[in-house]
Amino acid sequence: MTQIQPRRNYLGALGWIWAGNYKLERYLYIFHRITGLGILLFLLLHLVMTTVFRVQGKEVWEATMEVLHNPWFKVGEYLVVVAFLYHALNGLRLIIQELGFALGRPRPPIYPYKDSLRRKRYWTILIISIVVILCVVFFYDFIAGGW
Amino acid sequence: MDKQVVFKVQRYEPEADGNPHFQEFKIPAKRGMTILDGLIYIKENLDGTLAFRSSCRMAICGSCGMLINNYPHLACHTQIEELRSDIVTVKPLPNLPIVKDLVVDLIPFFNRHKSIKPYIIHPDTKEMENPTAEFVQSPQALEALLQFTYCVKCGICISACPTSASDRLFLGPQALAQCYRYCADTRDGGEEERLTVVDKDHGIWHCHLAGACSEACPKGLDPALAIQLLKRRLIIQAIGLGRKKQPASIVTPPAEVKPKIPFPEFTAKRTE
Amino acid sequence: MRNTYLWLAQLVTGVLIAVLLSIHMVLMHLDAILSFLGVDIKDPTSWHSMIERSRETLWAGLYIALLAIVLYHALNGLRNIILELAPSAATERIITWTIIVFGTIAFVWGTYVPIRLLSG
Amino acid sequence: MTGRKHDVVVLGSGLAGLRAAIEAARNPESDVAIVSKVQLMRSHSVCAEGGTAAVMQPDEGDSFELHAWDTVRGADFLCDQDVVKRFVEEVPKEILLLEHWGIPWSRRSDGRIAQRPFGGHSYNRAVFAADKTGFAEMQTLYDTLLKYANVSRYDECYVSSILIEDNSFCGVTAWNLTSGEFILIQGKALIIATGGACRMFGFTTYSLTATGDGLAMAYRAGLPIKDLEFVQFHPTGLVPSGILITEAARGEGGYLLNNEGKRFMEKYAPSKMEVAPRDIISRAEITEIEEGRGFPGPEGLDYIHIDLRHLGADKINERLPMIREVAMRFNFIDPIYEPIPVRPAAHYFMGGIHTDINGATPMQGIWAAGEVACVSLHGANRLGSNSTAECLVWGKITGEEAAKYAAKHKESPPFKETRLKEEEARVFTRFSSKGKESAYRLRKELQRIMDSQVGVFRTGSGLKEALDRIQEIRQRLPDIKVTDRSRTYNTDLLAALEVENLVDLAQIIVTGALARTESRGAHSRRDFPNRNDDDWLVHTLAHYTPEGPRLDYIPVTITMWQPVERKY
Ligand SMILES: Cc1cc2nc3c(=O)[nH]c(=O)nc-3n(C[C@H](O)[C@H](O)[C@H](O)COP(=O)(O)OP(=O)(O)OC[C@H]3O[C@@H](n4cnc5c(N)ncnc54)[C@H](O)[C@@H]3O)c2cc1C
Ligand code: HEM
Ligand code: SF4
Ligand code: F3S
Ligand code: FES
Repeated sequence: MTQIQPRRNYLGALGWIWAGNYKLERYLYIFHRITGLGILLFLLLHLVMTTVFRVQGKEVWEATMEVLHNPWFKVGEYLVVVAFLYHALNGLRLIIQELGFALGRPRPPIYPYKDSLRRKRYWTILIISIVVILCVVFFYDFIAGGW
Repeated sequence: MDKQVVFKVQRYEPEADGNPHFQEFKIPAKRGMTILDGLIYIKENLDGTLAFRSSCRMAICGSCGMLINNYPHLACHTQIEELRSDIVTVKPLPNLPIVKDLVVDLIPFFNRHKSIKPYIIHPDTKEMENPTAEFVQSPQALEALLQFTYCVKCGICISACPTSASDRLFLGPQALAQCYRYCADTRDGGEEERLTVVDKDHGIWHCHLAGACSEACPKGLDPALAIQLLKRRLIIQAIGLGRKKQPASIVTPPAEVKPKIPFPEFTAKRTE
Repeated sequence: MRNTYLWLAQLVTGVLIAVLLSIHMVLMHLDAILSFLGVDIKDPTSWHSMIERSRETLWAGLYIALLAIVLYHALNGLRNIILELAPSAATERIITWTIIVFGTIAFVWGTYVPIRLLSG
Repeated sequence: MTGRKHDVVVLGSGLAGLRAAIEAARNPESDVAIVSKVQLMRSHSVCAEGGTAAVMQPDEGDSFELHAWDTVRGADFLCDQDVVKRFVEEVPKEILLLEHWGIPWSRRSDGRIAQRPFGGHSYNRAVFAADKTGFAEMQTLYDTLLKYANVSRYDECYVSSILIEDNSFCGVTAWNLTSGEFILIQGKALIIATGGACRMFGFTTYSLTATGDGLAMAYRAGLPIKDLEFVQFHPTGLVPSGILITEAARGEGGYLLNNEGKRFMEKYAPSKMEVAPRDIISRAEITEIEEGRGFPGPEGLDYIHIDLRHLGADKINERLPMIREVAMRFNFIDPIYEPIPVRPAAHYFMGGIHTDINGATPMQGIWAAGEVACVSLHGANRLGSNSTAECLVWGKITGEEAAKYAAKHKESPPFKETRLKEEEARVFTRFSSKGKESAYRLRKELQRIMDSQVGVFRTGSGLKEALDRIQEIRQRLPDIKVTDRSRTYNTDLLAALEVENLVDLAQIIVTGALARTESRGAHSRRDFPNRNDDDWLVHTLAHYTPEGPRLDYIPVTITMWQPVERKY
């Protein structure tokens, strides 16, 4: 008799984004990943820009800056700022919590169960509100700076 | 709550060589009926070929984990009523290979649990082989690990964890939490051995605190917390602040002995 | 302990980036708000102020450090993500080396130019 | 596949099986195999809740003698007293071993192991881990077993028969559910630890997988079965699911109330009240219900209440967390605010495979331990928390004995290839897809008859009727229809095989019960309400014959106490 192999059933990278009806932290995680990669992309572009255009001299540089003041680039830049803010603040939370702080102590579970992350949800709420506030501040700046 | 509920069950027959597909069953649901009861009803009355695991039907053996309406849970621990829907989709747990229908292969998962040395490692081997007295452990010390001993090894956290979704080699929340459980035990002296196991590629650092494991765990464990506490131990060791733990010692015999409680009266006691 | 050190570095660089990049971002983008608060930093993106900054050792040093730190942080993060796709051990090694080489090139590229301008 | 030859084969991975496997594996020479029809740590033993009895505090008033006396009196004197003596002396060592292996025993504030009161014990003797004692023990044993490299595990292998040649063991045949293979596992020594068979009752605390396969297999292989008519009914099975509300709920101070709100136990066992032995409380409950002081329940499951409200939220959450979870989850009742509906549920088989004090069966190379065995420790009624203790003690003893035996015998006994083929054919081709009977329906019929006639109270006429019905069900067995024709994880076929086992065992129970014309412990006949020590202070032995069990009797060993009237 030939041996039947169990069928593979991994969700794969899709499972990072959505695997079920989960709540907040699961999505904070994937946003952290997406923003991280997003800023990385920006960093590379930024690097190319600030070097390539710089070596070509003052005219080219100023022409580029002119282009960059175009509203569409501004919006892109704004998104990078938001992503960065989110990644930075959530990153700080991760650093604190992954070192085992601000999660509480393990206690015997009492039905109905509440895990530590849910008990400490005000952390995540805090981050989200700070991000929102800072976004508004930046947004103001974009408007004041002229689109 | 007497009503008809439709169960959409994912079927997969390995010997027929087909692909997983859904089959629908209509079930009369009563108040107090669990998903497992529903599946048993299907098996006994509608289609005997349906395969699923179950044993204790009281949420303690860990056999019946499955994906119910896109949320992993124990079938015997989910009331049909609380789903508040007339259609229930039941699928095998993701991130684990499927054997048949709702049965998944957990052997690799057990092996990962085994790899973190889930047993007490104590330097005093003589005492370990032939105990003379109990180790002292305060209720507070017990509390620090108690919840992690409640793990029923159901694999639900694996199907919730995003890292496990793509990384087949990832140790997974269950094994990591058990690693913490044994390291945190005051009776244990095997922390160093265990830390080298979790600190490797596809090890503990691929946990990004997504927290889905804690959210989904049907027994109220908080593997996410255990993993972070374990990370703290690793970092402390890495920057050289770790102190070697002294495993607990046995109780000293009590100074005074209370009198035996009086023996109840009975008839003729024979001499031996 | 290798992985632990890698992550520890990720953590430390994360904190450093938070500090350094905040300074950078505030200077670059919050000029309106800063001037509202009474601090005038002129137009930060103009050619003049940029060259000015890259001539000052403090600023230049800061930017070079920031670049190194960010590159480590981001590329190590990227590597972690790729490793989670569970490739074979061989591909894993290739990935690691590609990332190291890429990082070095990016770092040299990003520092060479400012230094040339500095001396030029 | 190779390597299917082992020294010691352990059948079943409950508490007894795991403990035996560890003990055998502690001898690094021996090659141990552990076979279970579920994954190793899923065995029924995880359901055990309340505690494990052991004399842990001899310095504070407890003594071996007292534990022994409680056990003997609880057993209604049908136990072998030399066995009891050995038992009480061995358990504390097992508790300490488990403690060293990392079990989370609940602790007192001074760091020592805590103990709680339990039914029929005259000292707070049950060592416990909240209300998940069996679960904690199982996990600890399972984890510890992982330490040993000389153990091969066969998860989800359904053992279909025990092969015996010339009165000595030579192997077992097993069907690997996940891969579909049918295999032979050869060995020099066998330890049977396959647990009880309470699933023949409809209202039971037992897991769905507790179908007594090992017991039936051993019976068919020619091993005598002892005292099977003694079936314990636990006073507090949750209505309607049968999930156990642990005895610890009463040990911690819960009240049993009838519909007048009265603690009715003061009528039946005034000195012990709710912590009297189980047979007494179960009878009291049924009497209350029959006399109209119960609550009407679904499908005839009338019930009474167990009330924990006065214990307070803290104590319930600390000591009985699972009870609360179960009540809330399955009955939508929070025990902190409401009483829980309960009634007696089939809970334990005092009887089992006949063994001597070492757990050895009459066959060469076969041992039995745990619930499947009957070393005659529990007699006619088991005390709460004595059975997990028994599993540990005889798990250890048999593990040790079997390893010793295997070391002495160099060669595994020869066996005929053809028997494997025959057995394979028997398992897979016996039931066709064209049959007319449903295994599930037959099981339900069996359960109905057992529930109604072989319950807490029995009568001669009821038992006779039950015997006839069982005989009839037996005749319908070959006509079972198995729709699933595959070999991988065919639970349809499994159910059919299990029903067959249940029916065989039910027949032994009823035959034994019909013959025993007295009331003793858990066996309570309405037509013979008194204990009869002159005629019936004997163990029943049932031997297999194709027509049905043949009974004979052996005497009870009495070394310390002569029987006296049993009063609480
Ligand atoms: C709800 C509940 C609560 C309890 N609470 C307590 C308590 O508080 N204190 C106490 O002392 N006792 C208690 N008991 C009793 C005690 O749990 C059992 O007597 C004990 O666990 C039996 O253990 P075991 O090892 O003999 O068998 P089990 O745990 O039943 O194990 C049987 C094993 O045999 C295997 N098996 C069966 N058939 C086959 C086959 N054909 N092929 C292969 N493998 C097979 C099974 O897979 C399983 O691994 C309780 C029982 C119940 C039901
Ligand atoms: C502002 C300061 C920053 C902080 C505090 C920070 C913090 C962190 C932390 C703690 C992690 C690890 C998360 C984990 O795996 O658990 C991380 C991952 C990562 N970071 Fe940052 N970071 C910062 C800035 C940046 C920047 C500027 C970039 C890109 C250029 C970046 C790119 C990444 C990437 C790609 C990852 C991997 C993401 C993942 O594995 O999911 N980070 N960051
Ligand atoms: S940690 Fe929870 S979800 Fe994971 S295996 Fe254990 S009990 Fe299941
Ligand atoms: S879900 Fe996975 S990422 Fe970590 S916190 Fe849990 S293990
Ligand atoms: S059947 Fe045991 S956990 Fe569901």
